[in-house]
Amino acid sequence: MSTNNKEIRIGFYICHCGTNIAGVVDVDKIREFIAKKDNVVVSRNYKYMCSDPGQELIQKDIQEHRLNRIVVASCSPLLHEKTFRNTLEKAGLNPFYLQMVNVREHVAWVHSDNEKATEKAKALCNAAINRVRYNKPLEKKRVPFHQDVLIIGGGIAGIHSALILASAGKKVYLVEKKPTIGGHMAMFDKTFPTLDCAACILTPKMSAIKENKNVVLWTNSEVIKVEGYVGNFKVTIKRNPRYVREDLCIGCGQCIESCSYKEAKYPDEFNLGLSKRKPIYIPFPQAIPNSAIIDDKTCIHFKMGKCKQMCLSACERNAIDFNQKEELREIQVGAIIVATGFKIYDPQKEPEYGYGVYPNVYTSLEVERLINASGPTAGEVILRDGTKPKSIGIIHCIGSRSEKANKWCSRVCCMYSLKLAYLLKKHTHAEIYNFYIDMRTPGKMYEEFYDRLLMERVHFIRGKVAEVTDISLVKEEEGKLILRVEDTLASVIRRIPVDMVVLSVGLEPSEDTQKLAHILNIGLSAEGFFQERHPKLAPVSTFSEGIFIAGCCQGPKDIPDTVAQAGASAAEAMAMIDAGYFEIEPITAHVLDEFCSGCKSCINICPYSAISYDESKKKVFVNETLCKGCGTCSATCPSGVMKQNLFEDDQILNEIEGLLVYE
Amino acid sequence: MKYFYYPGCSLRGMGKAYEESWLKVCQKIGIHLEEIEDWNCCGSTTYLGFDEIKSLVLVSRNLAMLEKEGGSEVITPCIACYYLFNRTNHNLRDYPQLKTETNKMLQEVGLTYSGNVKVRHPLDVLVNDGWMEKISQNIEKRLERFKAVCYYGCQLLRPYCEFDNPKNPKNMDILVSLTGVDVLDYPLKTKCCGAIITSNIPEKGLELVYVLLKEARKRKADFIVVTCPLCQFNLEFQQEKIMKVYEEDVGLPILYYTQVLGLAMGISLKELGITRCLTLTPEFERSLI
Amino acid sequence: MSSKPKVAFYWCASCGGCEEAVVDLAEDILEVVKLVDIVFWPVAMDFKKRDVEALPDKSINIAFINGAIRTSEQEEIAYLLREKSQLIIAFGSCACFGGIPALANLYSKFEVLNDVYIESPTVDNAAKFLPQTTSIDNNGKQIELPEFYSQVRALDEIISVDYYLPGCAPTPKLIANTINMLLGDNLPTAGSTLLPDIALCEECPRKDSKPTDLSITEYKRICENLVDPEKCLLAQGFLCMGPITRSGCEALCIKGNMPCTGCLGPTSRVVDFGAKAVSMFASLSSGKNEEEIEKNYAQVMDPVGTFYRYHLSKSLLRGKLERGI
Amino acid sequence: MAQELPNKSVIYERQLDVNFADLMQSMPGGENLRRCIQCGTCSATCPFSHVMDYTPRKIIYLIREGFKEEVMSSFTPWLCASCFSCRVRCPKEIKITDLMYLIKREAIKNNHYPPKTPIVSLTKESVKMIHKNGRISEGYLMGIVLLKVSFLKLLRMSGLGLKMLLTGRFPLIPEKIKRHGELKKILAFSNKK
Amino acid sequence: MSEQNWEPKIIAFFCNWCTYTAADLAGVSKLSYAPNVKIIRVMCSGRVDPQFVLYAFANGADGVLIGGCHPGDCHYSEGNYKTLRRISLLKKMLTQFGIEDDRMRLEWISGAEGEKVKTVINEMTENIRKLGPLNIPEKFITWDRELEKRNRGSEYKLRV
Repeated sequence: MSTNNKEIRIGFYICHCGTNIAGVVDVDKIREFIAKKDNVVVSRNYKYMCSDPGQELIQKDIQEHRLNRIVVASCSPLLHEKTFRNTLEKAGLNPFYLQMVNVREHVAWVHSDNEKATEKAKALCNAAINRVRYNKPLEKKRVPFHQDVLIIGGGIAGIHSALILASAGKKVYLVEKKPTIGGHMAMFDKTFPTLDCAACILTPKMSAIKENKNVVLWTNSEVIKVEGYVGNFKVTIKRNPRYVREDLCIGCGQCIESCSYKEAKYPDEFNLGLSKRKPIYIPFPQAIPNSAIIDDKTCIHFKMGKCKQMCLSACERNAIDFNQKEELREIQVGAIIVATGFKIYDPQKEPEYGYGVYPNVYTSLEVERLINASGPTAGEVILRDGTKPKSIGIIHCIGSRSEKANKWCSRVCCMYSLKLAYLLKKHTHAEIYNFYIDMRTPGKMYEEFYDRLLMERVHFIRGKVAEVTDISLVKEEEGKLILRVEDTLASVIRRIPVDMVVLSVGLEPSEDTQKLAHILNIGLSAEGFFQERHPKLAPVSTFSEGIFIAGCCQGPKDIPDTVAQAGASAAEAMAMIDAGYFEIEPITAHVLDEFCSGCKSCINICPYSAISYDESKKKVFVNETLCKGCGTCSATCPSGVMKQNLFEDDQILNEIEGLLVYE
Repeated sequence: MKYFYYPGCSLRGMGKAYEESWLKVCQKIGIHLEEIEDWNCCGSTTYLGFDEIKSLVLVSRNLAMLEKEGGSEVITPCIACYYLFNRTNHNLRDYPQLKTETNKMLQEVGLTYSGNVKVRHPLDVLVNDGWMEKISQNIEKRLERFKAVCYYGCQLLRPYCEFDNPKNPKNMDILVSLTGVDVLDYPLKTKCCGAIITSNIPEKGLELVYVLLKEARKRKADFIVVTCPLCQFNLEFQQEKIMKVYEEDVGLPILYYTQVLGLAMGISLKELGITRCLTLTPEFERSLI
Repeated sequence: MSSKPKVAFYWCASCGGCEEAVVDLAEDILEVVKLVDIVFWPVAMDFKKRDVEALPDKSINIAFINGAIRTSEQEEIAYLLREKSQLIIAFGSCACFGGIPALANLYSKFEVLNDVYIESPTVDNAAKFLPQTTSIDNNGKQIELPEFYSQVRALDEIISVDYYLPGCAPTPKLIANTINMLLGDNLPTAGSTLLPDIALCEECPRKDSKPTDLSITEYKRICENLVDPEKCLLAQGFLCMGPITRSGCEALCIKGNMPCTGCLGPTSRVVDFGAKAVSMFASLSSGKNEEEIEKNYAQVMDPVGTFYRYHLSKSLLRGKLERGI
Repeated sequence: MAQELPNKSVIYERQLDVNFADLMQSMPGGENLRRCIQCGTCSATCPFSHVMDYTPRKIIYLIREGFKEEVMSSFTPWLCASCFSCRVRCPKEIKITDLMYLIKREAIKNNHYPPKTPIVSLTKESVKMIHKNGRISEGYLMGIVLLKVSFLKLLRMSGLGLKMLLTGRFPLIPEKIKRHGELKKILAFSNKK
Repeated sequence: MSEQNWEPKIIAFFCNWCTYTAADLAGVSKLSYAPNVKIIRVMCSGRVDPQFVLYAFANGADGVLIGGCHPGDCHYSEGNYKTLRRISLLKKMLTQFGIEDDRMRLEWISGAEGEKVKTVINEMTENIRKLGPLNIPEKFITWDRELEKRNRGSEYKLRV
């Protein structure tokens, strides 16, 4: 078979990747083994092939030894194929004469038996040498990069990303599942360690979203389908009906007042059920969009079909529209930022802590609302029976650091528990007990905040409470919630009666994470958060090019880190967009015209209708701009005339042979 | 319906009444029990403090004999036996080395054990094998005048319990309710009574029993229903002392759930072993008839 | 000695149809005979092996060998002809790919012999004799007989072949063309198949009736269904091998309202005829889930027989893997 | 009651047994021992932790650091009621109850346990009885144990014994299995090893 | 090759978007699995030509694993359906050749399912180990020994 007449001169390089590869795979052995292969002119191993000196090594060899094929055995081609293609290009060689061998992700990192790993690496390298002989020079293809960006999730991360992109003049679609943006941060009272008010710093940014002409805000909406690839995503978004026209509603609240329900009856989501709302409501005063919404599950009109519809007549602007239906919108974007946040651990999974049993056991998020001046009690910390707590126990690590719940440390609980301790103390002057396992305060001014709390005469008891109970053993415990705990520093068992228990619940992936991962085809790490491309060097990228992640959907983190990631995502998306085009792999199919019999078998196979039949020539042809390079036609073509670049039959067949037959 | 049955030592000793009432109930509703022939003691948790392998062997001998008879399930009413049997299965499964060694020993007398016999408790069988209807059909006098709390104890629920929610078990409540008894909410139902300690070093464990009794009294229970012979004994035998130490009347009769079922089925107190109860006051006895 | 090119014909494991095809040249054969000197043609003329052995090496210009190699005798003659000939032509599908005889590679040698000599209903062999490699002739002398091999092999598995002319049998027109070509001055590249390297659809008279959105919901068998004489057979659901098979036969079978069975073999770019056939037919299936797909394939009773009718010797797997001796 | 670490002197490394934790970890049930994060959930949930000299959490810590002497002479394992509360609550899935059995086994094997512990006697006597009869008769067992621990106590408890006897819950003839030679043979085999 | 030292040789074709990514994820997550599967990257499982499968078997593979996106999730709409269709028919044919069903496996593994890569690879390795070696190249040599007896060994080699 023809391999471009010219003599084939292969250079082989195996990377140590520090000890990542070399610690498992015997790189010297592989280098020696490959050196003996036909056409191999140079065979080397090197500490870091992707480093500048590593790449320069290849370039120098190409020039000195007139190499015309390069095989690099290192990490996944999905990570560094581009890097090494550039290396070839810089040395004047067509970049597609490169073949990579994935000896890190597919060998060193997954096998512990060094001998077997080396043997596997040998086979993989041999296959690449076999294959690269059949590689052909190809032209890179550029496709224009769509300039718009989709941001999924309207919490602080999504808001921040959106504003950065919008200020750079990019059109941003901000899609939020809930009726308002703001996310968890909007529910908080103060933020640690500075204790500035969450609303004061968040609401201006929320309004900015509304004001910004470059931001298209779709609340009450969900992404349901994503097609295409980087630069050219086609996204389908489902907009659930609000039954109130956002463009007309000014949030005056007349409709709410006139609702057939005289009293608010349904648990208010924003206040976590600590207060009630009507079927028509505005989530909270600063909600964006500041528009009412009708909950069709509780509204009489939707439930029974008959209602006087007082709201309809109360609205002077005729904003209420009971006929709204869910709509599907299709948009084109170049990049996607996922900022879907987190959900809190459900403490009912551990009935020992009495959440849902004893009314005075609260989650930390509920306490945020209780303390909040615009919360259900207008900032007054009172228990469900209206009394003020005189003693409060804050139990850390609920749902965190446990094989039974979530294995990870949720990173923010220590700090927010300190914050809540401080605020509760200020609000109630109660005796406050913090029960912690380890106090984790890494962060600027965080340790200092802990120090401040120690001086506030808050109790810090090192030990995890095992149980919250109302069964008293001594008189002073009667009517209280008793916390039994080992004070591990004093090595004694203590029973501490309190009026109120705060469970510092951990953070976990939000409900739809898995579904969304599926839709976007991005990975999840073991704990169920979105997987970043690299934990250190690519913390906001994913393995799907053009899709970025920011905030707690990547893992628990506090507001400063979330905002930093949001900014990073926006910048990385912008860098891609501003390049204006995106280079795609020239992996398209083409027909060996002369030999096509016009059997038409391939036409219906193509998912992109890129293949058509030329009636005059009675043969098929491929429209390469439509072709996305799946190669299905090539596998189908019964007479082998449909070729997929970079994945030609002889390339793959030789790779197969190389994996099985060596030495 | 036939089940293999392992009574265990306690049901022949201080838990005699448990076996008596259990057998009566089975007879009444048509459960046929086949006792494992020449069964030996499971060793209970005490033996675990002596030798791991031998404790596995003790249990395995019984189950190997059962397997030889073609059985694949066994009912163990005593909760200590229930735990030990389950533990044996788990350890044989989790540690292949232990399984090999255990079987080596059993082979001395021509036995082998697979580790797969399913261990059942009456609370599992009665509720999950469809016997509740049979029970209801056999109720002759409903015990509506009584209030009671159900107390499950430890080893039935921890660490192995596959048939009920170990943090909030329901099966005994359900069964006792069938008799018309008003089963009260009892948050202490999974707590430890400290039996093994209390019965040996009484001064250490009084408090546990006191709290259990006090809470039941507070809730106006007429008696406590239990499932463990050791709990039954412990809760009974400490009462006198507790009332002295705490100067508080917290005395309550302690009955097995099988006794309650039997009572409602019209079986006599004597047949159900209720007369063996240490806390059986004449008034209570009268109220039962 | 005549200066005319010397030509040999030999017949290995085949039905004899290829020999018929030569004879089928009819009057044209006389033209051929005029041009060449036939030195070996056991089926038609009385030559002995020793006559060939007596010839100097490479003295035969062209040897046409048809049939696959199944016995040691065929192997021996193939070697002999290779020594004595300048060009060897694998003539017909059996010589090229193993042909129909190669389907026996799904069975062991014993199964084949047992079936032919013992089990077959028309056989009277009470003593259950099977062919032997030695025997005693009428004079009491021990003679050696050819060995029946465990495999059916294509000719090029035994000797190197210069040109291939597949076909079951090659059409008279193809034979005539080939002979003319070989007698001419411009010989094609060594090792090539003397047929266009393009699939049969190219010359199929029904090509235009094939839709571009072909999707098959049911594969039909020709013996059970009526055939539309105008429409593309594949579009009707028949397993027509035309798209996989070389052209050159002028679609004779299709003109006779029969689907192509693939006797001319694959084009040069295909490694394994049957695998490619599977790939194409499966790609055209309309099934969306496993159940539908299985239903789709219900009528494909004998995939190997269907997709490798002529090619089993040259398939990547060569035959059934476990079949004893 | 609580026996504290000797806090009058510095503990030198040579006083500790560096292999103790490995030994415990190598036995079935001890696997997760080193994963302990010292949260104290076990002690907080343990019904007897308040009367133990070392809480379960501390026992795990002492094992990990090689305080073998302190562990072996601690009352803690002998006060464990096998209620498994700790076992099901431990966030790191340490089988704490099994760990207590491990310690008890070590103690009985090496005759190394705190003095006058009734449960030690109970264990020893019950094992003896099982080996002899194949079954346990609780009445006898308790009698023997009490006799060993304190004759006075036995006298005090005799009222109870009588009651149990009267209600037929302490049978007069100890139960015995039929083929107890078989059991002996099996158990003897393990001793050979 | 001695039976004792024999290790299953499995060739895998993983689609670039889902399964290959998942295998990378398994690597990044440092999941440990059997070293017997060697992965070839294709853009879509639809590229897998039955010829590749037979070629792998013919060259000594004991098993072939094909990994694609879940139905409905294919990066290329429905390349994976085509794979399913091909593999079903191919399996039917392989049975006739005497190749067991378990030697060819088609799995849907999304980019998020690193753990599944591990399970599937380990399972497949164990299944093949149970089936034993297929070892076609050696079979071919055995078959051709009848020719070698006459010292006229053919130079039969696989064509590419």
